[in-house]
Amino acid sequence: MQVNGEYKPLIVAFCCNWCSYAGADLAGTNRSNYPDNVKIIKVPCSCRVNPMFILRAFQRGADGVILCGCHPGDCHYTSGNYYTRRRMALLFSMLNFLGIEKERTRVEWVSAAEGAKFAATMNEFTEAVAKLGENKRLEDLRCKR
Amino acid sequence: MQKITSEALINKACELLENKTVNRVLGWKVGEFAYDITPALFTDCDSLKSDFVFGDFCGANFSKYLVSETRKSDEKVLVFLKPCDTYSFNQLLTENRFNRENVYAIGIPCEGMADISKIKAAVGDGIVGLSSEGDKIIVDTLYDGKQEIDAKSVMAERCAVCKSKKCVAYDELMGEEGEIVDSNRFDEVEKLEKMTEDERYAFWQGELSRCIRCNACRDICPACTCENCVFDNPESSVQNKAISDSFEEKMFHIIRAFHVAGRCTDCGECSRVCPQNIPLHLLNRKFIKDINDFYGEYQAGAEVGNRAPLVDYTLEDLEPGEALERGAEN
Amino acid sequence: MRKCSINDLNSVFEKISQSAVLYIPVDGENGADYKIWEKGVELSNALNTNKSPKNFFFPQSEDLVEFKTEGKDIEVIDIRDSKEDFVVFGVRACDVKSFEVLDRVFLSEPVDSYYADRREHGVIISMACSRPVETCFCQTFDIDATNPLGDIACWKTDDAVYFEAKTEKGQALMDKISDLTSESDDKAVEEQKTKTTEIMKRLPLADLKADKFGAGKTEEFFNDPAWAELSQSCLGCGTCTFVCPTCQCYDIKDYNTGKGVIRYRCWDSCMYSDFTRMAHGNSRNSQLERFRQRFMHKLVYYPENNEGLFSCVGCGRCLSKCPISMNIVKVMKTLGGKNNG
Amino acid sequence: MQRIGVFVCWCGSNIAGTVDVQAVSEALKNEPGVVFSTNYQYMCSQAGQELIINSVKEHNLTGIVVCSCSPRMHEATFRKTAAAAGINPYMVEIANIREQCSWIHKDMEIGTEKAIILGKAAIAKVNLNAPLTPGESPVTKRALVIGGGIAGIQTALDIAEAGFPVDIVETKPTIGGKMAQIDKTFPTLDCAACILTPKMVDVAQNDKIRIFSYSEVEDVKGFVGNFDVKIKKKARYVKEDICTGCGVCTEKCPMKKVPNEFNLGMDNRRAIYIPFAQAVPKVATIDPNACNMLKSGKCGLCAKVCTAGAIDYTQKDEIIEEKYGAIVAATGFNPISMDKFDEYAYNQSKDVITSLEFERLTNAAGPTAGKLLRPSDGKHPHKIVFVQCVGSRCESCAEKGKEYCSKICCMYTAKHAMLTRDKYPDTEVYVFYIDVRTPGKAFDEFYRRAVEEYNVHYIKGMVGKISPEGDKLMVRGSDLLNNKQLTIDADLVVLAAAIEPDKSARPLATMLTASMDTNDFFTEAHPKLRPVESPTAGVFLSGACQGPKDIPETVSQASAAAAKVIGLLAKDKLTGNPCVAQANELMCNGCSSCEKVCPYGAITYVDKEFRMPNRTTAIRRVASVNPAVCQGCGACTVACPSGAMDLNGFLNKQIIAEVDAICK
Repeated sequence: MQVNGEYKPLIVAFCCNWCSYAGADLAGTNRSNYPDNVKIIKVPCSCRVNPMFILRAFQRGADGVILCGCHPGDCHYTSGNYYTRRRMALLFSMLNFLGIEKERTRVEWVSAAEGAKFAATMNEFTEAVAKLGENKRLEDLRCKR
Repeated sequence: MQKITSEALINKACELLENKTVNRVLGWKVGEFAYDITPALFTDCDSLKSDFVFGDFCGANFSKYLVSETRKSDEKVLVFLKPCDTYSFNQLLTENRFNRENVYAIGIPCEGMADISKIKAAVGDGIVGLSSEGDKIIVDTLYDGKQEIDAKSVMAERCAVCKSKKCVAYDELMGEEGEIVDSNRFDEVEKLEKMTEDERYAFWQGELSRCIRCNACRDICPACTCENCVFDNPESSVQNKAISDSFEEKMFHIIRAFHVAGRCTDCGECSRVCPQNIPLHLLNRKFIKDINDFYGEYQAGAEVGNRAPLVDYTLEDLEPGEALERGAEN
Repeated sequence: MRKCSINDLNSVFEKISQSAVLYIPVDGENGADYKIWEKGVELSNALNTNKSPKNFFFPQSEDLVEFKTEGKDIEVIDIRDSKEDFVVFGVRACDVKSFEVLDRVFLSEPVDSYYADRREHGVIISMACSRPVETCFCQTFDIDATNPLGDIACWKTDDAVYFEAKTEKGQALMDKISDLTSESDDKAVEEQKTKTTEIMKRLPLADLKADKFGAGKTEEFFNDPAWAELSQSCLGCGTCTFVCPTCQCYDIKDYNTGKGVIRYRCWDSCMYSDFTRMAHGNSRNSQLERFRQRFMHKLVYYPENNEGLFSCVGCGRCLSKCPISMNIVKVMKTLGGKNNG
Repeated sequence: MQRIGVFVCWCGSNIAGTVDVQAVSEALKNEPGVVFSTNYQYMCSQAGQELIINSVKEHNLTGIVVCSCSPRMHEATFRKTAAAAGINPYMVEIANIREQCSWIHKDMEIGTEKAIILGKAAIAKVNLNAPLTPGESPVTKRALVIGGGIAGIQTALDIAEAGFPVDIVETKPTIGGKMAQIDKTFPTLDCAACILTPKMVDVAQNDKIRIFSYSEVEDVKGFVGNFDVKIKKKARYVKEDICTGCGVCTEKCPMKKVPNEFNLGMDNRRAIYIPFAQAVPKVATIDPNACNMLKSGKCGLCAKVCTAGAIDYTQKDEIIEEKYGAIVAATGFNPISMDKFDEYAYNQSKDVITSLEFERLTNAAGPTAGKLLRPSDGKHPHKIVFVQCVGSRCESCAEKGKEYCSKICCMYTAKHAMLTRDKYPDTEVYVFYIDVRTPGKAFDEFYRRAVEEYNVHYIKGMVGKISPEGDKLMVRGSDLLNNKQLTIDADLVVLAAAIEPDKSARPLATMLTASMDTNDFFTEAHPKLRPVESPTAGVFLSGACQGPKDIPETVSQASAAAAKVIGLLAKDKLTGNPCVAQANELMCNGCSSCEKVCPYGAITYVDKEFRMPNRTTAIRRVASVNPAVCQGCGACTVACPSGAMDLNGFLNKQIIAEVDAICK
């Protein structure tokens, strides 16, 4: 996304309420820095994330989308993240098949105790997306004018 | 090319109408030219005899029509299903889309359908007659007279890579029982996988930018049987009617393919009907190939009641990151 | 009548493109479509393009106006992008006729200024047909494929292209290319016309007549039981309407970009289930009604309001594109009896 | 259109230190729907909450956005505040500008800018919020315990103790389960019967408890608080209420050669039998597969000798229907079959026995009246080899064994070894083991006593082969510590067979829509925090059906499950979480995708009649979510292609609005 004529990657992070959102809170409590490019949307479970939300984010100007959920086996709802895992494996593979850079999409399991991991993941992901440059392949020009 | 004749099917349909097993027949109806066959409902033997046809241009898959057709009456409708159609039939049953009791299904063998655009490309414009003789198709043209072409060379892509000659659902089978065949249907997908991201992007940009959003792919698709498609629903936040930005064609086709992932039987109707000749089936096939690679071989519609891969999981499934890495290795 | 050698055609294109954007039919992997001419782009020999040229005047999607909000203020911005001169080359007689059908809708009061803008900025160079195909039936609607209208009509033979200006706009353009063309008699053109007319007689739909249809026929056909059978397998997709050169229905929608709202219009299709949905519900609830509407409009309602002019031009696109091969020819033959509509 | 109030919290300097709160509240003023925006030092304080309440009243607010700390911290607080102000608590959204903004950014400009965006997202969401009301459902104050072993018994007793009626369903003719078959218990070595049978009697005498013995659960419908259960009471051909348990019939029955399952087939019982002396209910049962009268109508002796007239050869299976508020699964375990372990010669030699058989051999009420005698020749064994981990921790033998540790074998083997040495000091005892695992109170001390005081020979290594030679069993194994192979000529070999869930658990889980792991153990709602609850609301887990465990652990879990049940039954009404899924019937096509991904079985299908175009109707199958069962994960919403399934509180359009606001 262009901010004042400069490229500043915009990262949308979908975080499940029970693990990753709490992990993000912990990162805050620990004052672990991660870029302000990352904006978090809370969902009850990673399995609530519809592929349409991800495409929507790209359409509206996001440069990277990351999904965070409980570690497999630790889902608050027992199996939600297993569905997420399948859905996103297939969706991301499809996006890449269409030529969308694979570095723009990611799933990471972050527990409520992994504040440091949350921050590290966001640093790393933002950097990877920054390297790619602006999302041109899933953009909607109407949203950019 | 077809081994089973129109006459055999007409006689069977007449018999079932006369003995009241069924009260109507879903079949192919002759058109103006030899190739413009229309799906139609026949209710009497006379109209069957005059208008029913089965030949190399009868690609239409009737499974989806059963959703609305079985709602109309409690009496049975006769439907002719080619092997690939039977997979759609099973998948629709798995999803409770019609009442099996209201259908009398006859499985028929199929030797592969011809693609009229391939014929036109081969013989030029102005086709005024078409007939089959063994492995040959005789085309009568306005400008170059009668021409003989090899039927195989003009076979529809989906038939050239046919996955199964076996009817997996029927009340009655006509002709010989076929086999599930070894198909190289993923070759095209693999070719794309081997390209770079940039090349793939350019390829799909070229293909999808031709989309005119007529919805024919969706409306013909036997897996797309939503009462109200998200793309038609103003409440869904993603409704769109036309391609106002190139993003929307991607959104539409990605989401559509995702919605049918694990449910698509690879019948190929989407590509057949696309007025812009976009190879939409490659999107579905990519999902099928990934599902096979990631979660084990799965053929939608092979059996009624199978659990589709996207409503299932195992504890050991691969991570999305690994899926992307695998793609990168290609 | 002026002519240029076939070898000079690209020079003519180059000349035209100096003062306007020039679109010509170009072969692609899956048939021909209009593309902007530039050096190296070759004219297609295909009879017709996949998409009809109505796109040039009535694009599938067109931005009308934008609303921007700042705080609680709203600014309205005209964002039309139809100020550029352009030339469309190689339009067939049927498609040229389609502009007349569209003009009667968009240029009658109240004038559609977006359409009018594009019409004003566009020049049509038509191209006579010499190799019609089995799906052609323009003669049903009294269109002469060998003698098309447009701003300039042209005929292409094996070795030359003949031009004839039909309007002032056309003449103006002809003047621009006058140094690349020379005055010629019409012998070759007349020869081609005769030959093509002979071929037309051999087309499978050569005898199709529309006489039974037209103004005042609503009652005769509206309740015909055949509609049920004809519409039975219609999928309700928009293919026929979107490839049709004369279909002119559109929807107006707002798109919120987050920074403002773009109001745009886009093609709509009377075949779609939500086409006539209004606050009270839907006045056409079944595919039968929707299907009937489309063909009644082409064959009865439109002629009724436009001095008998049918809003079908017989281009045949729907015949080859309909997923279930249902089309206006089958409708005419069923309702009106074999061959005689 | 909403009337939204925005309340930006300073959190002292926690937020205000890195975020210009004034600028934030100013910037959010012009967002759609916002009619009021302010900031305050501590929004969660009494004064802050009053500020919110007063603003709601003053500006007729319909929605509230609080830009503050994490919703995990104070969402509940501000929802209460909203309720106090007279608006629906679910009209509140929190923008997390502390944990996810001020605390991670150091630059004021950056922090402020991000806080504004987060605020806009929350506003975008509230604009689409709708008041939500939690559903209520009544609670049937009766519990069902499935399984009458020590787990089921303890759970039932605890529930009854709290005053709630409870029914136990047990497939066997008596309750008691595995513990009734055990001789002594570790690490205290008190006799199992002595501590179990009083509890069984308590169950029998408790008027809050009904026992359906020789019965099975046939069908379960309904949901938490409201289960409808069908119980099949199998015909036992003895009138339960009349039989006095005197036992005369069991002595007179001429069918003497029926293998006695209570003693694991090591002796025989009659066709009419009482499993053991302390059985509860103490009622005879006729085995229809063995009884001549039932098979051929010839005999009838038991009826003749029964002075009470309790025998009824015409008895039929009976279906009992009952309503329950809670269901506890306590289906227990069984040792795995040794049939496939040819290397241990279990099927070749009678003197290779399982540990449970060993329990019966040493039990006073067992086939040998408590004397340790070899099953083959009744001689006293002088050399006994115990083999541990038979089928446990067996990654390579998944087709016959289990990958997991059966947990209890180390301790009971130490017990067996010690008791043998204690009673028969002339008997040499060897134990082959992979590891000795004794993490329990007084467990390791117990094991060390076996080694140190009783001189049990522990050999680290596995047994490769056991072959009967003459009247000896040649046990070939490896001694890893001394790095050698050895052969022991044993008189008796005892196999510590792995344990597995009872076979009845899988069909039961299906009925309960409770999930299971790949080993058919019930899955807990959360492995750490909700270990006695199944993910299906109202279904609880007690004992080894959830995973291998010993008696003290089983009893603790049983009581824990009871506590959960009591907590549930103590409520008159259940108030649900209103953020649950909801199906739009008009759009649903009944494809079942949502039902398949629902971990709670909250989705069912109903046939509904719909108006179709032109005055016709059609019956369609559509999804229906039970709000009392749905937990609101949202898995169904993505499985649904048409968007017919949506999640209250996290609607598709709400999340999309948040995305849009963030990506502006």
